[in-house]
Amino acid sequence: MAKKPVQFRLNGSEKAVFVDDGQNLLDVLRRGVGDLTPKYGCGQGTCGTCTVLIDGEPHLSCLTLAETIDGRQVSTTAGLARGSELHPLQAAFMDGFAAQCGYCTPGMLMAASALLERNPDPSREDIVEAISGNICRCTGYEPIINAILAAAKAGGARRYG
Amino acid sequence: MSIEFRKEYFADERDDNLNEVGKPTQRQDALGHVTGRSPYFDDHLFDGLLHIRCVRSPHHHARIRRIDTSEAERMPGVVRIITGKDVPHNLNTLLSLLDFGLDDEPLLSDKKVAYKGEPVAAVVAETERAARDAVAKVRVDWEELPAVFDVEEAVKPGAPVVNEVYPKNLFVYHGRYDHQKLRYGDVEAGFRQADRIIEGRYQMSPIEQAPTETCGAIAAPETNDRYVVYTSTQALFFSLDTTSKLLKTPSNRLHFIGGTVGGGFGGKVDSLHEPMAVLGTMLTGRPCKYIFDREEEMQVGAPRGAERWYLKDGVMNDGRIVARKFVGYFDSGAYTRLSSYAIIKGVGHLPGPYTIPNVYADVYCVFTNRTPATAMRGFGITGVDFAIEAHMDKVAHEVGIDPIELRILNAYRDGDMKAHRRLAKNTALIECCQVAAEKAKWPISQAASQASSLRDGGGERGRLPAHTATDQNGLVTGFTAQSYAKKSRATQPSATPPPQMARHESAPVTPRVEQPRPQPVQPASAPPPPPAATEQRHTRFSSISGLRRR
Amino acid sequence: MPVKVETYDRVEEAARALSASRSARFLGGGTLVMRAVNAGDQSFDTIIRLRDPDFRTIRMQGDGLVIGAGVTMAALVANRDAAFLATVARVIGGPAIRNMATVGGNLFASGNYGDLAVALLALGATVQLAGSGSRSMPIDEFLRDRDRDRHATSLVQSVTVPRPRDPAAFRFTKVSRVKPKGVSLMSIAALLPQSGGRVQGARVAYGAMGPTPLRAIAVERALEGQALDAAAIDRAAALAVEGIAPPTDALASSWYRAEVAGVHLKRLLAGERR
Amino acid sequence: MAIHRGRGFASINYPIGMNLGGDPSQALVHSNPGGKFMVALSSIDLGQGMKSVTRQIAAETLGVPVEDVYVDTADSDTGPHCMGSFASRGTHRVGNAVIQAAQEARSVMLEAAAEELEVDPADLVTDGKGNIHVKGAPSKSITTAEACGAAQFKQGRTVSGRGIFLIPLSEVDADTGEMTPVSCFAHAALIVDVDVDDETGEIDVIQMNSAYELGRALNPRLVEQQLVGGAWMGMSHAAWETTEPYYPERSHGPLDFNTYLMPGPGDIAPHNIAILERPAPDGPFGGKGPGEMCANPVLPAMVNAVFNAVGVRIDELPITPEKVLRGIRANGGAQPQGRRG
Repeated sequence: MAKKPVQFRLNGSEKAVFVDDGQNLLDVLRRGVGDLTPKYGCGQGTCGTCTVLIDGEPHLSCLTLAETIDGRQVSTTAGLARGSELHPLQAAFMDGFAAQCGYCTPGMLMAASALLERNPDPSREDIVEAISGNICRCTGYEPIINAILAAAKAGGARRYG
Repeated sequence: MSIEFRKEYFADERDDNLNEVGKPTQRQDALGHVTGRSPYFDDHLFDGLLHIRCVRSPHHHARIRRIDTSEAERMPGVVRIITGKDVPHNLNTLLSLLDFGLDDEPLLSDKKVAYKGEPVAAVVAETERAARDAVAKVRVDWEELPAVFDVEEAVKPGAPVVNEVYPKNLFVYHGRYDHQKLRYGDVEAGFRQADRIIEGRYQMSPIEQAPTETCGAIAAPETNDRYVVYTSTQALFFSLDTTSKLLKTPSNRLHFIGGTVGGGFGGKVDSLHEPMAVLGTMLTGRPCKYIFDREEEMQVGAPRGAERWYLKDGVMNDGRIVARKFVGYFDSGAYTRLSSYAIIKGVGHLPGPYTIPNVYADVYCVFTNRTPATAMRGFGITGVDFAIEAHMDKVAHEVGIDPIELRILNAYRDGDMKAHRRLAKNTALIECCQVAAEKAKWPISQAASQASSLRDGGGERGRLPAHTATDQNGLVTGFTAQSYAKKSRATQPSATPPPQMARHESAPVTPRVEQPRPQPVQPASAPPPPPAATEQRHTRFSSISGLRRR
Repeated sequence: MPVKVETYDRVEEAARALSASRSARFLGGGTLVMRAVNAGDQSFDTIIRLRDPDFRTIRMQGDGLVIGAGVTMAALVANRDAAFLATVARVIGGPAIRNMATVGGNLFASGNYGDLAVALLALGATVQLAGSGSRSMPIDEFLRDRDRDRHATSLVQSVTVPRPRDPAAFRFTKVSRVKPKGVSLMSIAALLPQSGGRVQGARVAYGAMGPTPLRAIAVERALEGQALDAAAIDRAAALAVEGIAPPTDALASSWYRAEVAGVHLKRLLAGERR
Repeated sequence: MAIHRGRGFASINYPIGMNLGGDPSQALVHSNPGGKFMVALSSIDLGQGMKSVTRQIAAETLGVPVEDVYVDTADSDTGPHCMGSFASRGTHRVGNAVIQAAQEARSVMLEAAAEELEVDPADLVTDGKGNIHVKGAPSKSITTAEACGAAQFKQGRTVSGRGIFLIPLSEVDADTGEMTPVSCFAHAALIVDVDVDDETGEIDVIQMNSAYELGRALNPRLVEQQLVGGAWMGMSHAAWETTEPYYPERSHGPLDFNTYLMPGPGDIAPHNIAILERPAPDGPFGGKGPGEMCANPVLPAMVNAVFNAVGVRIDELPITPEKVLRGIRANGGAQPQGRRG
């Protein structure tokens, strides 16, 4: 099976990988370039744990044909913190105890960061809408919603990658 | 959303001035979670990783005439196809580790399947896609068998036999009965004495644990002829020992690593993935990953099983419940897994947190042609609590008494005798009822709001019933009791003291096994106190644990 | 068999490749095709991908809007000319799905999906197919024949939607079990143009009430020529499932769908928002 | 159309730990020469907070700041045996094992400190901030780092400890069910308010008020996580979830999160929680384990609320709009049962 070269920017740095036909972006990020922050939850587009930003907008990496990202910008949770300085969303998720098992957290953070980039002062309803494609089985969502509200107050709209 | 700590309750039983305990300390794993760096089992990369996918039964119940893997073996990327004959010890039951229950489930069936989705072969391939493609090429010659899905149908004479190890489709308890019994007092006498009888039937649905991370494991060859296994298990040594048994491999050749898991809720105890991944590695010499996809997690991964409960209460006009009878059916699916255990747990929980002088239960672990059930949050309790509390509401309505007042009236209190014949202590149901009512501004009577778990228990309520009606219904033959929970003739539950007492005189905590105490006064000598260490232990425990009153 | 990806820059080329192979699927936003790839779907071995930018444009054409099949739900929500469809596109999936799922793909969605197609059916859209058999057809016809495999090898290029003259004449509701973003237990779209206080040219469509989005013909007839008053609405609601056999699925039984279709229809027609 | 508000109540208790006992857990604690401690377990953190609660328990017992302790979970080569993370046994069983191990390590640390200070170890106390001093004489003190360093490099002592907790397996009488299930119980009572649409059978959860008694809240934020998330799961079990929507028929089983229904972020309702703490005599610092029981009262409270709202008893879970609607039809219409509070 022929491999195809794909070049893209991941969290601001240039990546070049060879992908298989039919391979999805989640698999390429995790096994191809070793960014393990997006998680596999369903491969069906129904859980949101693999959410990444492509050109700043949330996408499901499990449903993204890897070769279609050639020349595009991909952002993941690995690019949220600036060195050891956490993104306001990450800090708010910690302060608000918004993660339990932590598995949905990277997807939630990406969905939330896309929201705050677009809307730095979201209402509770806006937040509910923004995370509506992301399943959390532990928290009951309330701590996550509150953390995103807190991050917005703390100036969560910081652009990265 | 609001949360408040009602420190005024039971304040004299606590020391609230500890250094670390009771503090809202940040989680040790929080930074890893928010940076996406917490290492779940699948976050370990291996060069040359192979992928395992299973061939699954499309039928609910069928005999396997033949499995033809020849075409699949020729598919590109296929490294190996595994069938039942490749599994060194292809029969297990999870709780055999506790000597409870008979081996009844193969890792890969080669004779028959008893539920839709049961695995009969596994493909090990270079990519997940190649494994899936090859799975589609495995040909199985099936002979479909009649299936049974309803628990009460399954126990009727002539029903299809789901699980050959238990030909009546019922698990066998203590080598004696086809159900677990609870007999306390005489319910029939209680019903005769009652002003009214209130009955109900309750059905709990099968439920998926649905952790966001699906179940899985990666095995790889390690140096020194060992295998390292990264796993999502909820019980590391359960999975390790199960793997050791199925693969006839000494446990010290297995190195299991886990502990950071993307949710479990009970669904990651079954240890299906670890043995398969290690077997794949043994047969290929390469790292192997076996993980459920979401579809498998939803329908092949074991759910919280369905339960059906029949309740019958004898109630006085003032709301006192004088007799309660349960008949329960746990839908175990095709194999035992953990349902057998959940039933004993559920029976130990009856009749709920209430003091009722006559209690009876017959609870059955039934095999049907569906996905085997397993543990889930509240295992053995959630279903029957639904039944009990829905029933309590019915009783309150029919008797015409406020539902909260009915609970408080019947609530167990310190010193009361429970139906499993141990005294209640450390109870707090009444206080919970009162505080919940207060928060919701639900008015309750003065008597109810002044009741206390600490008062008015014991005495008459602490006595064992003068007479208990017993029977031998459901007696089975051909089974012997295993060591698990085996009734010995000795009066002490255990002849040997627990290991930590033997080893450490300064043990901070004594496991306090409840004992039947026909005369409920102060807790007497808890078994088995090591001589002379008692006083010191209490002191230590108090100072370290912050407990003030014993 | 491993999947092969073929990428084309022009819609005609992609259409030709698609029609040349029974085992090829066209990749829209990936929400259907990539899910099938991930699940190891053995019914196709080739993915046809198109990079034509025209495929993702929205333009006005007379009274209608020509929406490229590759336009995403998010793009539809963001387009001012398509405001009447934004209420529909906005309730499809979460934000990530809306950034991916396309108008063309929605025409092929089945089961609890395909809400946009329901709206397009009510609006009387036409579907443009590309390739050698390039042609247009009413969406009714397209959906009727969709699952008979007549178009499995056709590439949907665009959809032309007449814009309702009175925006209030178009209504849409989605009944779901999960807030804010469950899939459809049912969706209802209604186009109720009025002339002189009477409904003229009613089109009412359901989603998740059959194998494809379908028209509620009896309801349309009952409304035709009527004033939208309580009596007319009741009469129409009583005929909500006339000639329709709703499916049973994981979300609801056929019985339940039949029982509540009239309730939701009535609420939609009466303008009650719950 | 009418919307009917209803209130339902349920109260429960919950057994802590594996039924009948017989479920051991072990812990190993050791310090490095700098007085920093490591707890080695084979127990699992599923998100419930195993790593965090055992860390606090170890720090409390050792008498050192929590920052001086890290917990390593689940490596079978280094972590001693644990039965597993289930049956609400983690806090209770593992917590007790950690106490025992930490106590042993602490006593070695105090012996080392005593030797350095030339006092009787029985006279020493820790201040929880990294210092060990003579009771009543804070100036006569040594840091835990110095004590552990001395133990390692001067005295040749291992500042370490082993712990196990085992409740011996109870027998069960086959004829009466007599047994010792567990040693302690947690408790809860919960009131839920719902709105029921009598034309569609749809229900909305409006709010929950609850009281949970859980021994001791070893970490109030972890407790809050469990209770808030657990009540959500209870609500989900009550009115959304099933793998077999037409049980016992096997058809139409959901295969993804779109058809396996759970309440979304738009379905959640305010939940006002009160926490009561009656320490378990044999719990670590009195702790019980709130993880499982928090979901349980919600299921019956929800069906009871539906009855209060429209007079329909839902005896089969989940409470689907269809079951509610069929009940209303069977009763000839909604029959509200009257307001409570």
